[in-house]
Amino acid sequence: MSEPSSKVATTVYVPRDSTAISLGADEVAAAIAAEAQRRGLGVRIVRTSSRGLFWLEPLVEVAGAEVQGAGGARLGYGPVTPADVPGLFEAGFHRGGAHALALGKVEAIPFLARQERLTFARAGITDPVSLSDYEAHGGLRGLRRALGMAPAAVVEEVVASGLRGRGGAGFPTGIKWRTVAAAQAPRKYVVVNADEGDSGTYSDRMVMEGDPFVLLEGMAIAGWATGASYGYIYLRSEYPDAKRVLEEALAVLRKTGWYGTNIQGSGFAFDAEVRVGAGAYICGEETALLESLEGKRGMIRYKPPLPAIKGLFGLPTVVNNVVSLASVPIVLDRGGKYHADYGMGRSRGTLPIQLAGNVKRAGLVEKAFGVTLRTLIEDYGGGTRSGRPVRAVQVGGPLGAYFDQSLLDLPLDYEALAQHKGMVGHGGIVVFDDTVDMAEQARYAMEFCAVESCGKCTPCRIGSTRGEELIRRIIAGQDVAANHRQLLALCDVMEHASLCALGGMAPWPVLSALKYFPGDFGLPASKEPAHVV
Amino acid sequence: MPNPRKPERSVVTTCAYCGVGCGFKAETIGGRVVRMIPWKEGKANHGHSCVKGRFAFDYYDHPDRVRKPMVRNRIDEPWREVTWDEAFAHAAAELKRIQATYGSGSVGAVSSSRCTNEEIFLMQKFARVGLRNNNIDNCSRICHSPTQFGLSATLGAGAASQHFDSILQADVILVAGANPTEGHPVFGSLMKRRIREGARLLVIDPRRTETADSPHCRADVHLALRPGTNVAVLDSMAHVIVRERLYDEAFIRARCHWSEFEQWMQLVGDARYAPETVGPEAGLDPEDIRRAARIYAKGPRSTIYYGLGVTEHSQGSTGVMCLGNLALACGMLGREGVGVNPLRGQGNVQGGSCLGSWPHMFTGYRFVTDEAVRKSFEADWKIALDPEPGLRLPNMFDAAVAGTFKAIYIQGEDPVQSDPNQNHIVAAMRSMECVIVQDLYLTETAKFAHVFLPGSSSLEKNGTFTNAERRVSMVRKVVEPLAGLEDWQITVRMINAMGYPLHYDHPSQILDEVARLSPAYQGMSFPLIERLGSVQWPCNADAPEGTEVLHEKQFPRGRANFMLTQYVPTTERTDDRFPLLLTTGRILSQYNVGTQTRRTGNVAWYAEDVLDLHRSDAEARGIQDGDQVTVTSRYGETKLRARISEKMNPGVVYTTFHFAQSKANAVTSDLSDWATNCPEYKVTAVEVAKVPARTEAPQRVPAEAKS
Amino acid sequence: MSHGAAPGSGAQSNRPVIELARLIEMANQIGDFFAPYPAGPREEGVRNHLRNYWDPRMRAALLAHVHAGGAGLHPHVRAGALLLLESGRERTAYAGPPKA
Amino acid sequence: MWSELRRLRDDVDYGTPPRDGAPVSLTVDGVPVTVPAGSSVMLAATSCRKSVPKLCATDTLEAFGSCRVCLVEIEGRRGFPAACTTPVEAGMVVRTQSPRLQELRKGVMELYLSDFPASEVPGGWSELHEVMAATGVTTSPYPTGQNHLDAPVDESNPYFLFDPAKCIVCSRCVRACEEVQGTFALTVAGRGFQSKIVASQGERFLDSECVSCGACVQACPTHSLVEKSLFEGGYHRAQPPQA
Repeated sequence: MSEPSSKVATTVYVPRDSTAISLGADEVAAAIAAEAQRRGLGVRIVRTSSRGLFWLEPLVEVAGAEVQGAGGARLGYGPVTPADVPGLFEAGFHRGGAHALALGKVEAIPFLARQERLTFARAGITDPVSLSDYEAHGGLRGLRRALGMAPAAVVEEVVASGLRGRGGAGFPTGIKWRTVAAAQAPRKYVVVNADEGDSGTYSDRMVMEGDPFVLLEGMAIAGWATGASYGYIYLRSEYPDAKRVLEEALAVLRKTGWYGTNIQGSGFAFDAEVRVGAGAYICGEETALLESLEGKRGMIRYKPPLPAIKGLFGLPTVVNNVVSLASVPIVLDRGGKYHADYGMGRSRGTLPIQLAGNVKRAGLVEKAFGVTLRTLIEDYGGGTRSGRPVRAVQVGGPLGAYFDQSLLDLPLDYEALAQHKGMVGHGGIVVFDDTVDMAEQARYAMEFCAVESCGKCTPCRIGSTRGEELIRRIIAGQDVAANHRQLLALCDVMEHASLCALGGMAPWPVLSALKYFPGDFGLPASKEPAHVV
Repeated sequence: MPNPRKPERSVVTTCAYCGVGCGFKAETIGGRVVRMIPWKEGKANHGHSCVKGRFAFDYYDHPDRVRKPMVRNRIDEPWREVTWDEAFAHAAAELKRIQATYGSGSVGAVSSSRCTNEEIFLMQKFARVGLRNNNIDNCSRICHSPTQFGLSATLGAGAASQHFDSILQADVILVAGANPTEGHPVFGSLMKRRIREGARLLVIDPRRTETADSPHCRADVHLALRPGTNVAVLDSMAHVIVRERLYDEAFIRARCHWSEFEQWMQLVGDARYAPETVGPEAGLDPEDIRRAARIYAKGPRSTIYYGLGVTEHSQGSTGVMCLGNLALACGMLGREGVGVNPLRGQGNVQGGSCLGSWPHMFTGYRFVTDEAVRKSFEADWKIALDPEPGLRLPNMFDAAVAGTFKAIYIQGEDPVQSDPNQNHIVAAMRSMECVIVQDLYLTETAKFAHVFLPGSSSLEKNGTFTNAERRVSMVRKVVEPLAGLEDWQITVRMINAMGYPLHYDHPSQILDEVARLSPAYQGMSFPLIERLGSVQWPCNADAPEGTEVLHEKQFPRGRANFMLTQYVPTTERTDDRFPLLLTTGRILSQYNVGTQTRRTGNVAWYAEDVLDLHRSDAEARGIQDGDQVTVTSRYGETKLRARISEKMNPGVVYTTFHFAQSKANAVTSDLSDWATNCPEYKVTAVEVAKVPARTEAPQRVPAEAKS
Repeated sequence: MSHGAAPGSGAQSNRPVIELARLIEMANQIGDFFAPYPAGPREEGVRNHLRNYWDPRMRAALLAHVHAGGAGLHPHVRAGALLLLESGRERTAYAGPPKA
Repeated sequence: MWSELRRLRDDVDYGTPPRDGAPVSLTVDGVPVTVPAGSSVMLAATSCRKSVPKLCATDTLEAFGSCRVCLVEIEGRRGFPAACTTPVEAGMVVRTQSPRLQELRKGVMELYLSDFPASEVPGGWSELHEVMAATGVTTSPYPTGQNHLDAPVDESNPYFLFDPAKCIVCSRCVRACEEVQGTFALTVAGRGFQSKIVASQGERFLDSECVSCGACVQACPTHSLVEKSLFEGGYHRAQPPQA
C-alpha cells in the first residue's frame, strides 16, 4: 500500500507548547518524520502553538490539497502517541483518512467552536516565531496603525475598548496608560507582569510560548502611547520554554526593524528584555515585582505613589499583565468599539478562562464576559474528570473564594463575583469533586499565605501563621467555638489591615469555605458568618 | 533579657570627641552616666551619633582617673599626693624661679582642643597675665594651624565657610586629605546621604578610603596621589581650569583682585603644572586630573571638605591656599552648597584657634603686634602685655633642647605621644625643670611631669565648644568633677597663684569677656546659646543670631586674595635605604592618642595600631599578613603588626597613632609647614622589615622614665 | 600695672633660643613660598612673616646670622630679614599677603 | 530647605519626616490643621495633638507602612489607610479614633503579642509598651504556636545587645542603618513569619559591617536593640590593653 515516492503536499502541524511536549509532542513529531521518510512521503512538519484543548494533546493536525473532505480546513487527530503513528499513516491520515483518533475539522470541535477567540485567535495555528506566519494572521496591523496615530489617540482607543487588567486587579488599562503618558520624566518603562503565580492558570504561558509577537506588539504600542522606551518582561522562573521563545521572537523583531532605535523609520525607539523571577508568588503584585526587578527583596511598596507615576527605578512605569498587553493589538487593529462590544456591564471584551483541577476537559476558553460558571464547568469542562459530582469551585486563584453548586449560575463578571467575595482574578477555575475536604482547603489557603507572605506587614506576616494554627486546631476538634470566633476576628484584621491583597484576600477562601461548607469544620450548618459584603 | 532600667535624669550637652560637635542627652542613674543618646535638635547631628560619642563615654570614671593633685621634684621620683593649694603654690614658685633664672620667655603654656572655649581663653590669659609672655599655643598647631593661616591669607577667615547642612545642596563634593566616614562619622553620613541623592564625589587621598569606595558611596574620580604632591595636583587642576577657561570671571572681578588672578593664572598656567607633567610625578593618570577639574569647575555648586591630609605637610598652608584659590577661581563661595571647609579634628579645634591661644594672636585672629588690639586687652585686663609674638609649641621644644626653655603648663594634651619626632620631644621634656600637666590620666607626657593637676572631663563642667562649622554649643555639667575642680577653676587658681587676682562665678562670665573683647563673638552669650540651642559665629550686631554661610556679600578684607602657590617638593625623600612613604591617620573607633577610647569598649574594634601596606610591598619583603615588622625612618624606629590592605597603593604604607606602645611618632620626621610649623605627619620615608622571629630587635629608644 | 616681672624682662641667657641650623631651614622654607612673587613684595612678604610670627629672640638670632654673612640663607630671605631693621615698614596689623 | 533634619523636635515624634512643601489645610478629628504638602496624615495628626499610635514609623526615617497600627478613616476613601503612608490633601477629613479602628489596632497588637515574651510586658517602657497602653492590649488570645521566644541574644557588640525575641520586624533599625548612617549593614532575612533582622550575611553584630553608631538602637521601638549599660551588672567595664 506504500505510495510511490512522490511529493505529497500535506502539512502536518504538531504543537511545541510545553503542555503538549510534556505529553510527548516532540516524540510524536519525530515519529511522524521518521515514518514519512521510511515511506518516502515528503510531508512538511510545522511546530505550532497549542489550541488549548489539553485533554486532546498531543493534537496533530493535517492540511493541504490532498486532504479529503477538509475543504482547506485542518483535520485533527488526538491525543496521539508515537505508537499510534504507523497506524495513522496506514489509515492515510496525511490525506484525512478515517482513524479512531480522528476528530474531523478542528475548528468545528464544540469546545473550540463556541469560543470568541480574539487574543488567542492564532492559538494552535501559527508557528510562534515565524513573523510572516504572524503577519499572515493579522499580526502587526495594530502597531502599524498605532504608529500612524498620535500617542494620546492610541491611549483613548484603549480607554474606549474598556479593556481591564487581566492579571487580577481589573484596573482599566487605558486609564493607567493615560497616567503614565501624562507623567514628565527622562525615561519611562513598560513592565510585563508574567509571574502568573495563580494556581490553575496558564493563559500567560500560552501567549508567551504560542504567540510571543502579540505580546511584544502590545508592549511596543504601550511604549508608543505612553512615551516609554524600554520594556521588561518579569517572567516566573518556572517557565523556561517561554523565556526561550520570547528571546527568539525578540531577536526576530530586532532583525526586522520592529524593535530597536528607529522602528520602521517612524523615529520611535523601543526594545525589551526578559528578566526571570525567583519563585515568589508575592512578586506577582506589581510593587513587589518592581522591587524584585530592581534587584531588591520582593517586598510590597505602599501606594501612593502609583507605579504609573513613580515605578521602576522611581520612573513612570506601565505595569500590565501578559494577556492585557496581548489584547491591545486587536484593539488597535479593529478599534476600541469592536472590543467593547463583547462582554457585559463594566467588564468589556473577552476573558481567557482556564479550566483546571478535577475537570474532564481542561483547557483555555476565551469567552466574552457574562458566560456563567456552570456553562464553563459543565458544557466546556464536561464536569469532573473523576466522574463524581462537582462539590466546590475556586475562581480567581489561591485567594479566590470557594463556590458551591448554589453559586455556579453567577455570570463571569468582575462586579458580579465581587458581590460574593469572589473574584475573576486571572481567570483560573479549579474544580473539586465531592471527595474534597473544605476545612483542609481553608487551612491550605492560610498556609499558602504564610509560605508566600513577603513578611512586611503584621496582619499577613503573623496572621497567616496564626490562621493556619487555628484551623488545624478546629479540624482537630479543640475548642472549636472559641478558635472559630478568633479565626473570624483574625480574618477581619487580615482583610482590613493588611498592606496588600495577599494578606487582604487570604481570608476569602477561608470565609467562603466556612460559609458554604460549615460541616467540614464540625460547625453547625446554620452558622451564618456575616462576611457577605 | 529583663526590661532595661529607666534613666532618671537627662542633660543636653555636646560631645567632646571630634569636630562635628554632636548634641547629646547624657542620661544618669544614681548619679552615674549610663547612656548618651543623640539630641534630635542638635543642629550639627540632627539626632545621629557615632560609636565614640554614643557609647565610648565611660572613660570618665575609669579607675585610671587621677583624683588628687600630685607633685614631685624629679621625674625619677614617685608622685606625692598634695592638696590643691600646695600644688598651685609649688607650680607658681617653680615658674617664678625659672623665669627669674632663665628669663620670662623661658616658660610657656599649651591649651587643648578637648577643653572648652572658656578654658582655652583662660590658658592664653594665664600666659599673658601670669607668665607675662606670649608663649601660648594650642593643639591645632599640629593639625589645622595651616587652615587658620591659609584660609585667612586667601578668604580672610580661618574657618569653614559653610554649615554642615549646606552639603545637602552640593552638586559636586571634593574631599581632600580627609576620610569623613571615619574621622567625622556623623558628617560622613550626611555626605553619604547627599551622594545617594546623586551628588558627584571627587576624592584626593593616597588611600582607597571608605569615603572613596564603599557601598552607595563611590568617588567619580579618586586621585590616589603620592603623599606630598598635594600642591602639585591642586595646581594642576587649576592649570586645567585656567587653560580651558572654566573659571567664573564675573565672580573674580566682583569679589577678588583681577590683577592677582592674572598673576596666579600665569603661575598655574605654566606647562610645569600641566596634568601630563604632574600626573607621572604624583602617580596619577593625567586624564583623571582633567576630569576632576572639569567636574569641580562645572559644579554648579561644588563644595570642598579637607582634613589633615592637606594641612600636615611641609606645604600645608600652601595646600590650603590652593583650595582657597580653586574656590575663588570658580566662584564657589558665598552661597549654599559651595565653600571651603576644614574638617577640624578635635571637638574644640575651632575654639582653640578663635580664642587667641596662639603665640602671635589674641582672640578673633588679631595680631599681638597690633597696637590698638593689644591696648584693648591691656585696658580690660589692667596689665601691660608682651608686644612680641611668642614661641610656638615646636619652637618651645626646640628651645628646650637648646636649653633656653625650661617650664611648660600643658592642659589636656599628650605631645610625647602625639607630636612628631618623639625622640626630640622626649629630649625636650627631659631638659625642662618644671613640667605641669593637667589631664584625666597619667599620660605619656605625664611621665616627664613634676606637677600633675587632675582635670575634669566634659561631663563634669559647664562651658562651650565650637565645632568645625563655627557652631558654639553648650557643654553642661552632668556629674560633679571627680577631682573636685572644673578645668576652668584650676586655670583661674593657677593665674591667681602667679599673682594676678582673677575670679569668675560661672564660665558664662568668661564668654562675656570674650564677647567684650572680640568683634566676631560680640553677640555671643550663654543665654543666647540656651535660647537657640547653638550659635555660629560671627555673631554680632550685623548677625544677632549668628551666621550660617560666610562671605555672602563681603570677604573680611572686602575682597579675597589669590596666593601664588608654587609647588616645592618636601625635602623628605625616599631612597634605597628608606624606599617607602609612610602616612599616618585616624580610625573611627579610636580617638586621637586614645587616652579616652583606649579605656572603653572601643578596643573591641581596634586594640592596636597596625601598619597597612600593599601586597606587593609585603611580598617583596617576605612579610605575611599579621607579621610583626619594624618601621625605620631617618628619625627613629618602632614595631607594629603588618596588615596587607587593598586600600593602599604600592610604595605607600599607613598607620595610626592611637596606642602609646606603638610609638608611631617615633618614626615621623621633624619637617613642618613653612608658615605654622605644623608637623609633616603625612610624609615620612621609611623602610619596613620583618622582625626575625627568634630575637626581639632591641628597642633603640632611650629607656622610659618610671611613671 | 605691677604684677610680677614686667613683660619680656628677666635675665636673657646668652645661648641662641633655637639651634641656628633649624632657624636657617625655617627661614629658607618661608623664602621658598615668597619666591614666585616679584622683587619688592617678595622681600616684604618675608619681612612681614618674620615680624608677625617669630619670637623676637628667633628674629634676633637670624639677624645676627645675616650680619655674620648669612651663610645658607636664600638672598631674598637675607634681604627680607634686613627689612626688619627699618621700623618705617611697621604695619603691625598687617595680616594679608604682600600686595601684587 | 531641609526640614526633614531641621524641624525635628526632641520632645515629639511626628512619625514621618517634616517636609518643605506649600501649606495644605485639612481637619483631624474635627481640628483644623495646616501642614506642608508632602507631609503625611500622621504628621498632621501629631501636629494638632491628635497623635495616632505608631510602631514602624518615626520622624527620622521615611515611612514604611508595615506595622498597621496607625490606620485611620478618611472621608470618601474606602478601607483604612495607614496614616504614615498617606500624604495630606486639601480638605481631607480624617478620623483617628473610632470603635472600628480600635478593633483593628487591637487585632494587630494581639498578633504582635502572640510572638512577644509575656514576661517582658510588665515594667517595660518602650514605645511598644506605650502602644499596648494606648490600645489596651497586654495579652494575646492566640494559643501558643510558632514563635521566636528562644532566639539567641546577640551580645557581641560591647555596648548594645540584640534580643530577637522582642523584635517585631518593623525594620526601623534596617532603615536607620541605611538612611541615617549610610552603612547598609542590617537587612531582613527570610520571608513571611521567618523574616528576621540580621547583620551583614547573618553574622554577629561585631563581626558584621556595623560601625556601632547606635542609630538602630535609637530607632528600635521595643528595646530589642538596647544599651547594655541600662542593665544591672549586665555591662562590665572593658579591660584596656596594658598601657
